[in-house]
Amino acid sequence: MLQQLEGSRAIAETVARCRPEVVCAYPISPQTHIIEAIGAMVKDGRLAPCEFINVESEYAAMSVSIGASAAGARSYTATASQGLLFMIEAVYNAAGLGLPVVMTLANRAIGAPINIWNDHSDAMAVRDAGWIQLFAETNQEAADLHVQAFRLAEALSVPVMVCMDGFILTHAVEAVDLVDQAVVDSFLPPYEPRQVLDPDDPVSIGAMVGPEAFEEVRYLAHLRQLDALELIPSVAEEFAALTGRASGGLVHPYRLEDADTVIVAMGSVLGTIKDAVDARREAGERVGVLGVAAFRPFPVAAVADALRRARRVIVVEKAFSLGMGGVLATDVATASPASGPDLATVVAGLGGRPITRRDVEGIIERSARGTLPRLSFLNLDEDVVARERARMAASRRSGPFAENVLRDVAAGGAHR
Amino acid sequence: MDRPFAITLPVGSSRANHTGSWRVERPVYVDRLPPCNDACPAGENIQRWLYHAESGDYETAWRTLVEENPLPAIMGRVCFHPCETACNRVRVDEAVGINAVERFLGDTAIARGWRLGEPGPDSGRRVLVVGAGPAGLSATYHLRRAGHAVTLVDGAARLGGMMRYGIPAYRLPRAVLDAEIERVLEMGVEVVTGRSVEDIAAARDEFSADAVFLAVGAQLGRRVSIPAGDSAKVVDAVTFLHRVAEDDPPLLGRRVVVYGGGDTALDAARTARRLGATDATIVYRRNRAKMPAHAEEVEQALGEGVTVRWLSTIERFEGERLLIEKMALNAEGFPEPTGELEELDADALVLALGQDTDLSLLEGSEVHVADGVVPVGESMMTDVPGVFAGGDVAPSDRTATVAVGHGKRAAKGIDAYLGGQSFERPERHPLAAFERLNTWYYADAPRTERPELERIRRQTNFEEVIGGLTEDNALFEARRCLSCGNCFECDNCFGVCPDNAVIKLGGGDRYEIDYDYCKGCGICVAECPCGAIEMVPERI
Amino acid sequence: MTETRVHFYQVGSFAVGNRLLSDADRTVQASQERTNSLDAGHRACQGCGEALGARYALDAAMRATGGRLVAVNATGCLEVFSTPFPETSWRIAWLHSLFGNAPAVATGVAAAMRAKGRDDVRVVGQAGDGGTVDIGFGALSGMFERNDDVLFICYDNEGYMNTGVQRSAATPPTARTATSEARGPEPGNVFGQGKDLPRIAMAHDIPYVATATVADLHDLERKVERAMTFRGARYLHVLVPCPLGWGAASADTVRLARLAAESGFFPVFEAEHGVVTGVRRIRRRVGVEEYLRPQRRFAHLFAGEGRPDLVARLQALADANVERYGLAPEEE
Amino acid sequence: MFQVRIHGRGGQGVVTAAELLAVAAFDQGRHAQAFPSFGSERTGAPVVSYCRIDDHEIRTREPIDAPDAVIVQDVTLVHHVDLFGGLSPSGYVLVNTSLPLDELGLDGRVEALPDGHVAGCPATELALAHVGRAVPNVPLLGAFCALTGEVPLEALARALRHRFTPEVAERNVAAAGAAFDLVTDLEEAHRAPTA
Repeated sequence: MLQQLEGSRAIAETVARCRPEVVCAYPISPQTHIIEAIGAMVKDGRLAPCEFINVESEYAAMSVSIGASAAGARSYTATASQGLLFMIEAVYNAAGLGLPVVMTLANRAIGAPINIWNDHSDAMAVRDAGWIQLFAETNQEAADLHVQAFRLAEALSVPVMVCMDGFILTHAVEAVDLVDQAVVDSFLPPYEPRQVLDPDDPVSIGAMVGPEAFEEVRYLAHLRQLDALELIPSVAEEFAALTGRASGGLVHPYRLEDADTVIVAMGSVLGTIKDAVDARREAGERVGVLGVAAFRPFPVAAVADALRRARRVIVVEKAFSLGMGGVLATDVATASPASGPDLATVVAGLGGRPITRRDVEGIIERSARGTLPRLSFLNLDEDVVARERARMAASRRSGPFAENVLRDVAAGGAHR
Repeated sequence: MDRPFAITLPVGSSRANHTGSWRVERPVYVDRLPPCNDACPAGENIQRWLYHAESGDYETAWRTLVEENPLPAIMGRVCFHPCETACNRVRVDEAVGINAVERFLGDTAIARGWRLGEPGPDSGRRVLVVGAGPAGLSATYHLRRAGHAVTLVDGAARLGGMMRYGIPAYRLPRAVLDAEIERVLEMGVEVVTGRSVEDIAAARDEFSADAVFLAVGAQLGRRVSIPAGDSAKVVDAVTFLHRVAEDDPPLLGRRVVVYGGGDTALDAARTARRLGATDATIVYRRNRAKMPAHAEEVEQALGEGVTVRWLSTIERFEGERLLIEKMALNAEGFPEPTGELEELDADALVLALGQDTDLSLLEGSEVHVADGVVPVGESMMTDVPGVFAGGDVAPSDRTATVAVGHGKRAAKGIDAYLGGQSFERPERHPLAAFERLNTWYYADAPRTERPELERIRRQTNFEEVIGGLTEDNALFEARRCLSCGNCFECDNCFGVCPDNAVIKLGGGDRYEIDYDYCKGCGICVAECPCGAIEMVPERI
Repeated sequence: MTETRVHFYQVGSFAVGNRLLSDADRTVQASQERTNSLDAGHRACQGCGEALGARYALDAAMRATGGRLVAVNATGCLEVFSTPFPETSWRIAWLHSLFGNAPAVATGVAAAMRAKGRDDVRVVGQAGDGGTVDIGFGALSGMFERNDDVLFICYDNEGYMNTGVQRSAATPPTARTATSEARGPEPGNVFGQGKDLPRIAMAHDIPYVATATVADLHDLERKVERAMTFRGARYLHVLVPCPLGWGAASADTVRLARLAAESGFFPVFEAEHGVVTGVRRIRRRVGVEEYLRPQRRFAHLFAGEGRPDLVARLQALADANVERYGLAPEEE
Repeated sequence: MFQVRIHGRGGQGVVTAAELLAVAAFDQGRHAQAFPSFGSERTGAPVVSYCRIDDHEIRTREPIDAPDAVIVQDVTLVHHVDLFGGLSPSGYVLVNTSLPLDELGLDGRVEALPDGHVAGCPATELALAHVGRAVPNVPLLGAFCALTGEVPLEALARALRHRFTPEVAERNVAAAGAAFDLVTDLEEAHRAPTA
């Protein structure tokens, strides 16, 4: 039954239907509405049995989740941005211990300068942590992905992170069809841990592993990620059979059938990009979109297959590796067929800067004209950059970079 | 459980890692010689019988005790307990009241009618024991245990020697004496009383003895020449006490002076008080610190109204007057006359200046006598094969306990002699010195004093002065034992090992070190209360 | 009177056990049936106080809970020497996650047990002083504040021994560590304000806080048992000498713990709901010097002319403890 | 390249020994590399350190599997650790012991070494006598100089003076010298009958 819901609310309702037994919360924008709503459900007894724990930091939030999961409880938490970085040691640890924690990441930029708005820098910072990272395009998909996330995590003993764009999705109110409790229950069996802390069958979990076995441990974890490449599509298909919705899976191809130009992206921006593609298709251009739904494990084969006819590939991504360039783009390049389409990276939407249909059409135009550089930054204010560069060249002590830029922007060097 | 590789491990798997390879020193359990045992002239295993007494198993304690000494009720009264002087607990609070517990065990044994063990299988050999004092009785007991027949001959009417005729009844009730002697005799002994042996060789033949143990004691009071008038009443302490024991006390009058500083002097003075003397005065030529008598005897005598003239010698005894010369200690601590004279009223003078042995029975024999005593070897054998001597006859401190020890050693010597073997003293363990103990673990506990008869009562009768411990007190006292040098299963080593490398065997079997895991840290040694573990370098 | 005397025996209240005591009156460690939560074959140094303290505490907790126990361990010596692949020395359900998060992980375990209706399973969190007083402090305070049902045990050896003896907030003043060398006019660790975690724990008003040492097993076990009678956050701070870090003979581990308590340098007490309810009074008081001298980390206080001024300041710390908790022996 | 493996226990200065040897070789203008075996072992546990000495730059970072010399700092390791694994048939063995070597029960690989390539040295006693601490590493290095000739004693002395305070350094130099003399005498006595 479709309802008009805030994204966070949809997540909270769906997570509750997954019957988590321990939920940990430490507030950080834009994740707060999710945990507030779950907290309320625990308080009023709608979600039971469930321990809702207000902790003193994200580090504790992930740590509590680790303990709960190791003790056999279905565990959930949510965070964003700085919070993810603050818990990063525990994020790696949960994966290393093979604990199927599910976490919502309300994607947000990382400071300094502090910035509460959306981009994907946080998710990219933990891409090597050993978690499965799924990106949602819509609130419907975000909600559905949580049900699949618990199923995947527990089947594989691997933690899963559902990434959804902060504010853009979390705070957007739109129609969502929540999965019925009965459907969730049939889809998601009770948690059967692969290992558990049990006085009746004690084990030591978390040994120190030396050079003699560490590589094998790591390789085994890698193999579990590769297993996930098999399992993610089948779980999505099973979910689709129950709900009729094509949420999840590895990739979301859109109008790729004869496309010679393909835009690759993740998350909510895919909708905007599809609009732009539709517009360009109207104009007769053979343009398509490839949404990457599973970023880790990275679906190399699926991406390669999707791009096999493309002559130009444009990766639009909301994060980059300073001093190098696109992060997603690097993975796409690795996956690209040997024939080697031209690949351009457009870094866009950093710190919440809007990405419009017109922007995307502009990118497609420039690509078609051959004027799109291999790496570009959407709507970059060249004047501001130039003035700061000049100032830095004039004096080695030019003052805080961010403040200077703000001053320039305020002085009329607006980015458009 | 389907365990993830390497990260999750099955419990206790580290037992595969034998950390014993780290060790360069290893702890080893030892039994050290407790100072009480070391000091005991009778060779009692005091620590061991206390160990049994601690658990309330008095019979086992008593049986352990009488392995070495068949007269615990007597020893518990008359022994001057060098064990307590040596006791390590002195340095914690006070010595353990070993003597009191010994008496408690001895009395309990009498009360419950416990009997000594059966004699050993008959060896077909006979031993003549001359003298039924502590040495003779002890030898008799140990010889019977070894299966040898014993003929026990004594010149007095009754057995016991100086225990009967020297030690006053207020210190050793005769019922106790009789009971313990009777128990030895129950093992089957041919007894001949009232018969003085005059020729040792002849007696050996007469009784067809394969060996002789000579233990006639020192029954002759030593006399010194003190100028005395005809009317002066002078008697030696040995005779005095002997007659008191035979219920035939000499009349000494109301003012009795005893000359001497040993325990016999005190016995004489205290006995005189009990016989009605109003003034019982001891004259001794040195000071109290130099007095050979045991301090607690002195204390008890003073408590009973006996007075002492320290640093005094008797010059003359005339009429009812003693002339006394004051002495002073010189730089070496020896008394020297000062020329200063005093008078002291006295009805009688008792000389307690030491005793001599009557060795006339050795005249004409090959047995060598030197300085009034018979020199003996390790096995108590004289220079005549088959003739052994002990107790006051042999060079010694002349206490009942020493005599008991001599009797035991002589019995072993005789047993070896009869078996054609050479006697060897068993090897002694190294001493459990105080420094080896970790006394922190011992709870603070004062010694339980044996109740003393009210002083007023003991001045007038021969009732026993020192009472016995109640069972509770005896148990408490026994548990004050530090068990020096001998494991008493306190579980400390088992508990304090960081490597779980001590195996508790339990049930009196103590512990074992598990050298597979012991890293040789030494904590068990450091924390063993009684010093029963030591570190030794690891051999390759 | 007589009756109590008969119950007295040679080493009654201080030694591990005694053949004369009933089983109920003996320590857990005296029993052949003890869990040996930390078993043989671990790789701790010779004479490790932490190995000893951990077995003491956990075996007692196992008895108190009837074996319904899960332990969560912070990174540190105890974790490293007990669980190097492929061997673990633990005989109980045990989890190691990270250095600074053991209190929170323990909270998670307890929450899981509660959610699953397994309230009978109790949770112990444990760490060294680094994992407790320094890097785990925030998580521990959070656990206290929420009053989560966890007994957290700090095995305090007063430094980062796992990484080679560096200073922690629990390192005493003047002690030499690899990051507080015995050099200059103020050698060794600084005289800071200290970070008295038991008192900080008390300030949270949690149900139970206690200190103990490996030198008094009866006291330690009793406190673990007492702690297990409460629900909610509990804290036990156990002094565990480190032969390596303290520069002491391996055989002296228990002795040093005893001297720490008997000098008043390490106060042994317990508190309930923020109020001190009991102290272990000093039995034979010694000056701090007797405690400091056997330790090489304090050798600079006694070399050459020595630093009597610094020893006096340390004595003043001990005296302040004696005063604060009323530790003086009965006769004083 | 000359490769040395040093066996001892945690706390016996095993790592320091390898470092000192490397500094002494460096003092001679040679290339040297010292490194420990990293592990979680604690005081008292068997540990190993390594030293490579060469006339050329040493680039390899491999563990040493086939040493040219083995130094045994603690003889109680004999039956617990494979001390002589991979030892070159023409290699050297130096053992800290005050016992005659034939009483140690060393294995056949040692017996098969060339004459004069095996020595015992009472290094713990020498350390106690000269340095006052039972750390046998430095005397063993002095003995190593005598046994192998790979590094001169003077170079070791300079390495010691570089590392320790003057007083401690001189005591260590004396300990190393005493060990050097002991082993030199041993070697000469060994050669005497054939000379």
